[in-house]
Amino acid sequence: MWLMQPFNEGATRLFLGVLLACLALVTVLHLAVPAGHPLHVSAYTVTLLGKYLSYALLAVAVDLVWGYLGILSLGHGAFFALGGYAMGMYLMRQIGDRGTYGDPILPDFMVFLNWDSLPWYWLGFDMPWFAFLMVILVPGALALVFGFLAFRSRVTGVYLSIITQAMTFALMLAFFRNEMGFGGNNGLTDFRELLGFDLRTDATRLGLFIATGVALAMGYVLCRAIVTSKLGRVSVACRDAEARTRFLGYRVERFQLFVFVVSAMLAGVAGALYVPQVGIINPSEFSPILSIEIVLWVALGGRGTLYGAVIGALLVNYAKTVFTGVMPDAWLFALGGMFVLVTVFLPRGVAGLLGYLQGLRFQGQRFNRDRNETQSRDISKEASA
Amino acid sequence: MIPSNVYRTPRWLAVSLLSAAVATPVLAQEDPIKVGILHSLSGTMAISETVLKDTVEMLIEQQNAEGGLLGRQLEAVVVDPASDWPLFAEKARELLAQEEVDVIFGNWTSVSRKSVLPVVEELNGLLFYPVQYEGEESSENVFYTGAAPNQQAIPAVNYLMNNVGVERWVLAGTDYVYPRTTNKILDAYLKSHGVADEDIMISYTPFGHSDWQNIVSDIKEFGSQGKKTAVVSTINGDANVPFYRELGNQGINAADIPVVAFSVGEEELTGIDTAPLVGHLAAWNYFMSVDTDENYDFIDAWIEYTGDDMAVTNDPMEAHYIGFNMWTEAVKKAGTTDVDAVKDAIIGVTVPNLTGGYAAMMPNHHITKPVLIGEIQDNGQFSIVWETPSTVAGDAWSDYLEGSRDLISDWRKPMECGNYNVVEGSCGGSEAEVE
Amino acid sequence: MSFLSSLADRDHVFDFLVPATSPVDVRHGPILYLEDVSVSFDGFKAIDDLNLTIDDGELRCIIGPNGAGKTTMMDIITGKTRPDTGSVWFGSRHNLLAMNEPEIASLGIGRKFQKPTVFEALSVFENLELAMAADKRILPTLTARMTGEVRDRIEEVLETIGLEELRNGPAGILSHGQKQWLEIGMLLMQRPRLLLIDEPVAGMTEQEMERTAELLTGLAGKGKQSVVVVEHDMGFVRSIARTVTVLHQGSVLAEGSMDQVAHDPRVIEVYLGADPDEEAA
Amino acid sequence: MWMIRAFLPGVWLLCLLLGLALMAQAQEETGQGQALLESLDSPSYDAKAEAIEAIIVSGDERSRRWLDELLGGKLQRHKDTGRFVIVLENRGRNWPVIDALTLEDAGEMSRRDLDGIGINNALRGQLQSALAMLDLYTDDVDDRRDAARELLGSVDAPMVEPLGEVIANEDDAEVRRLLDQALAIHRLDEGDIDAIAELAGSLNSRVRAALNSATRSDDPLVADAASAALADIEQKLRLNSGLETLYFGLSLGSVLVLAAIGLAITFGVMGVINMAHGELIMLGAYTTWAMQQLLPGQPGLALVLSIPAGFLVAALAGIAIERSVIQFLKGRPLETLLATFGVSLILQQLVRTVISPQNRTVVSPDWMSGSLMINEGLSLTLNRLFVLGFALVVFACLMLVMRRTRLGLEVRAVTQNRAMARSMGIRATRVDIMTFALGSGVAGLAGVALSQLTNVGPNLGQNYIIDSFMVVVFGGVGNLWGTLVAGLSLGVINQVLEPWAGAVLAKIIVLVFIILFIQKRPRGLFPQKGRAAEG
Repeated sequence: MWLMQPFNEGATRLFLGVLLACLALVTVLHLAVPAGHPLHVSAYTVTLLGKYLSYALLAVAVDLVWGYLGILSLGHGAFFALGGYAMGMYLMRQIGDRGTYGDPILPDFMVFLNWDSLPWYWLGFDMPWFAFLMVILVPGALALVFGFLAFRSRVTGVYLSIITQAMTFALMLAFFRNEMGFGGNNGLTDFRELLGFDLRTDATRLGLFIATGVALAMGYVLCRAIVTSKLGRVSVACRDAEARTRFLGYRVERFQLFVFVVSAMLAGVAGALYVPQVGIINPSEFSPILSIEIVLWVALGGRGTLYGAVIGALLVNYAKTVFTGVMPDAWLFALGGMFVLVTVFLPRGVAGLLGYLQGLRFQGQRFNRDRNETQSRDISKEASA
Repeated sequence: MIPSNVYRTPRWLAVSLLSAAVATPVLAQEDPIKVGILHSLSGTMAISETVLKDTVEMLIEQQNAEGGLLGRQLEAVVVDPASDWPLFAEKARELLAQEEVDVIFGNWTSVSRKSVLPVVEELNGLLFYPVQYEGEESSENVFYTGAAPNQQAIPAVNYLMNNVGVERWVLAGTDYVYPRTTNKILDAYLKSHGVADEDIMISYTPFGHSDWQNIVSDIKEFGSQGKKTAVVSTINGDANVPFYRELGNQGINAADIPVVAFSVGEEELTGIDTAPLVGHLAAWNYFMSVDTDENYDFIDAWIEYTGDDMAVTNDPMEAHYIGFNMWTEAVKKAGTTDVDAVKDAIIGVTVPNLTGGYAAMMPNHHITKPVLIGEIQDNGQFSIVWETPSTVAGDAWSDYLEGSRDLISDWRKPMECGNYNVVEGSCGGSEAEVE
Repeated sequence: MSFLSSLADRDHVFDFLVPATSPVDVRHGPILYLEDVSVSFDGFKAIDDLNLTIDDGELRCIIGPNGAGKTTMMDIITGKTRPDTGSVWFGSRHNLLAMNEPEIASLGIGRKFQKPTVFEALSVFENLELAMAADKRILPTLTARMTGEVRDRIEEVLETIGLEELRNGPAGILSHGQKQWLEIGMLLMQRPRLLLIDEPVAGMTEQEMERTAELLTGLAGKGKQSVVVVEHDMGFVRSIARTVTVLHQGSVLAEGSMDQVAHDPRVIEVYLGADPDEEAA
Repeated sequence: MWMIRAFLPGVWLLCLLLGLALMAQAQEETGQGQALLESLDSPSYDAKAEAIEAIIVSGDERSRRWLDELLGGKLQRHKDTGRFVIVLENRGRNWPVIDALTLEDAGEMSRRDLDGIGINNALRGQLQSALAMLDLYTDDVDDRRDAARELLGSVDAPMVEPLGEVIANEDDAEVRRLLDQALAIHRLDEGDIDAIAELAGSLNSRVRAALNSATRSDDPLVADAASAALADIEQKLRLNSGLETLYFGLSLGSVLVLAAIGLAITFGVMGVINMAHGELIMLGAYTTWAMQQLLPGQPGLALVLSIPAGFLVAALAGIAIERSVIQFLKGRPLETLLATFGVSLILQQLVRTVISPQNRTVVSPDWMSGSLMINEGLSLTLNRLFVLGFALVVFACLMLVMRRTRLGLEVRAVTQNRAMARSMGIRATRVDIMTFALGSGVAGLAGVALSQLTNVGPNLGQNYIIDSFMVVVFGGVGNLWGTLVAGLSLGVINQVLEPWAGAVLAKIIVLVFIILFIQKRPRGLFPQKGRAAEG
């Protein structure tokens, strides 16, 4: 069975091992070690880690399309946010009559914007199974439509990146509008419970953290299974020599679409796990800047390796947390500097570095080469365009 | 960084004496009292929020110069939520759970407050929120030192109606919750005062909107119907510069169609060429041009602190000034920084504001404020043309809105409810279960 | 073409992608048939009223000065470029102008590019694997397994193109000539009925050239592949060609055996009156 | 132009004219001035109004100055000494002042010792119409016209007669026409139906205001006549509003073009995706600000100078970026995108820390503020008009550079075939630097222009970067004409949509339109054709 494929790889087993070990470790340190003890992991840290993990999953999704399909999506934040909104809508419905205005059905923001009834697209979100389904379907559907249009007319390279950016930008503006019925700028917040668990208890936080970890593991395995399958090799083929692949009889646009949709769904799941942990979802999640940042995590971690994406997401976000605390006035310098230095001096990202250190050169070299390959193609496209 | 200087003048002492029982200057051996500052230092909101961070730091410095609080020194814990709303929640958690601060001064936008709210309530922290906002909220753990709609919007409209004789109204705002709610309240209020539907024009624009040509020309058209017209602007910070420029260039001036703004203060005006704006209005609870000694002292302190002779002060800064003093008062009163004790102690606390009056903390966690109407001058200051005879107490729940008309908020025992429904006689919604 | 109809059309093909082994009807002679084909880029007529017929199992060489339209012709046959006028038939059943690249490819028309393009990131083995005739829809591809039979086939081809020992190295590190072979090997994996080969020996050493010559001549034959070679190198052409077609300004100038062609005055004139060999060299 | 709603008491007006007559032989008495000003300094605005009248009738030759200063809020009083002074500069803590009576330098006074004599909009109106009346007697025709225009709609009974005289002695037809209209409006308010005939057809907004209020008159005849006249006017206005929308669109478009054109060079021609482009624009804007700081009081000169300066600063910054980052990422456009994004973060925070997180004030020179009146109903805002022109000029220059100069030739050579160009002795690296500098410099110019329209702050760049990319891609990468057409057309589309879709929706629609358009034409409006374009 192709899904089992990855478990035969040492690298994947190692990755999963480390991940699960960390999950277990954190759990233990949080529960067993008494508060105040230097080794104790506070609920705050757990939630923080949970957030990082959801970002990591998002990064994996991006790496799948960028690293293996050569499609630089600057709009993946949109899928992430849509998944988040789907989850947020469910959580809003769970508040029930405990809202400020005590309206059993309508969320607070609707009450004071005089909505008399729930708009149709809010229906069903009180049922968890439906909401969770939407978490996957909504981003998937958007990716399907968008991707279908884009790939069938062979929009490639920079053009694709720019219109993905346009997509997420348009969505951001749309969700900012209060008429849309998604709470406008304030977004959705003040969540109470998820599947009956009170979101404000540490137990739930730990649960969410673990759930996110597991989701990341599964997402990773899924992506790994895809890239190690023949389909993965076809993707790489599309990335490196699209025309050639066509002449071999593959319908390139279909493969691109398939991988793109899968990736979008993963992003959606990441968003859904992100929202209950940070406690708010708001249109700024759609901001193109965020989407660019995601790509940067991947670049920094090392494109086209999946685990690199995870490393990148964790590194950058940890750095962000630290810097914003330690050097509030200057952290942007650090972050920006980091991006510049890595892209210039560490073209293969941290993963490349690791690969090099561990002497796993093959992966690295092959990757480095086809990177230049793709790039030279990109450039030729622009030049010709 | 800003030159930190220990500074004190007799006048200043007087003020602090008003508020403080003689502060006994004890060397602080105990670990300091931690004051969290949660204002964006980067990103879009840095424009407005950085000065507030500096203000609190200055106040802390002054407090320490007077021997600190309860004989302990105050220590500022600054974090940067970077204008990123989820980050606000995270940073609030960091401040409360990791740094274990005793109080937080912070937030500007409503969304950031909404994002922080659950955290503060869960971890039972103290948050002083210094910006005018849409109301419709009252949390056990939040103290709203900015203006509620009835402390800014309504009086301003009254002034225009009665003193200027305005009959047609343009309600222009950025599309987010504060303008929406405010405009809803005003719409209801105006209609209740016999303004016809066709005499009210409402328009919303996205954040940072920079192309105002169409809207301004609409306003111009709307104003040429032979009735005195005014614009009530809830346009958010960044979009104001291009808006006013367009007004000026399309020849709309104050004598003609006055614009009264609720979010344009001295700080925002530093970014605008005010010459064409002379005479346009703003409604606040404080203006830098207020002619009182307390204010001049505060300004001088600020100028010395920032080392910038041109530094300006504004309403949210005063709000922090009031909030900070209220908190120190409450702490002294309670003899501890324990949150619950302070929460009880602070209700009823009265401290001088900068406009020559006093601000009292109401049971609904809002404060009493005077309402001032100022006209913009060519030097980026406001000349005060009208003010409420007495201070106005902030309303958490507007009397002009469906659903909130019947709600009141009172955090004193035994009620301890943020949204008590006087009709049903029950405490509905969130705060009910928060113990 | 409107969005909806294209959608419909796509679905139609998606349901049953024409399998690679679809019978090509060659009972009535030719396997490839171009009639009155013309195409122009921005007014420049790249192909001008071209007529060409390739018989089943034939090995045809096509020569012509630069800009004669050789590559464009290939583009048209493989569906990369749509002609302005004319018709292109594969066997007597398949109208190529109605199909796109993948469909044409899966009909059994393989193409080798002028500049060797292999998947440099993938190993030689993987390159061949992808090229192999198989169900190339998404899910089958996703769940495809490496069967012994497949492996044998690949090994066989590896041997034919003499890259056995490099099988696991990334294609990127191959020499120019080796890439050329690998690409031909990929064509073989497709089990095509018709091979279009663009300048197979460009940049090859003498020995490499000979091997390639053997390879190609070995390929063509009744019931096996038909091969169309576009080449500049007259020496090479002479060594393999049975019939030669000379393209000039987008249409056939002359056709016949190498010698006939080489002594055709018009051809000589086109090649500036020079002996074609020198011209090419 | 000033619109007045102040209704001047007739008594006062008669006195005013009397005063004007007397002014010549008015006697200077020291006490009098002080007394007049004393009366001004009273809490009640009515008292102030009277005081103003008093000042005018006093015929004191300082009265004009006093009124002006009062209007500007510069007439103040010392708290302790009670001395009246005129503030020359009212920023900072200590203000330079002159004595209001002697008009002699009185050194500096602390802000906190001074008491301003506040005025409100009503008083402001009164002052302005008073000054307007005075202006009717000046020699400068334009001043008289403005004055006359101000009086539209603010004429009341006692003014009629004197205005009649003014008209009689007025030799400028325009002034006469305006004053006639002013009187007509007055008569209309009185309910005189014939006045409508005189006003009919005028596009002036105040005339329309008058007619509008006339439609609410209780005399049905007047009401009907007024609405008829209005309908006729509306007809005329329709064309105007059409032109206006077009102008709005073009001016928005010109902004887009300016912002994008630099990108069209770095991105389009060189294939370098520079996410810091927005920040280069920002630098240009800040240069303008800095210039105005260097040349206080001469905003116009500063603005003109900052055109070359802005170009230079941005170009240098561009070179720095190219040398420090981009050159290492040659042929890796997507990496460049990421690295330059980092650069943009750094530049933003740099401005925040070095200058200030607050927006900076950039003053518009007089010749750029206000609007150009095409007809009474249609006037084009000057600043945008200038920006529109500026955009076209910049574009033209760029075309020249690319088409006619050696640099342009080399750039095209290098971008089409680097190796070949090299072998022909073109120093590719140098060309890269030059091109990037050019593109960045143009971004700087955009900044200079934008400083006249919007905020000059750390976020300036971010607001334009995405739009810029849209424009370039929509126009077709590597094609300057494409950028121009794309920018202008997007601007117009946006402005046409805005009235019925609203600002937000309009923008969304435009974005979706671009996305769909790219599907149809993956290489933009003006793609490059032929085999070269095949990926």
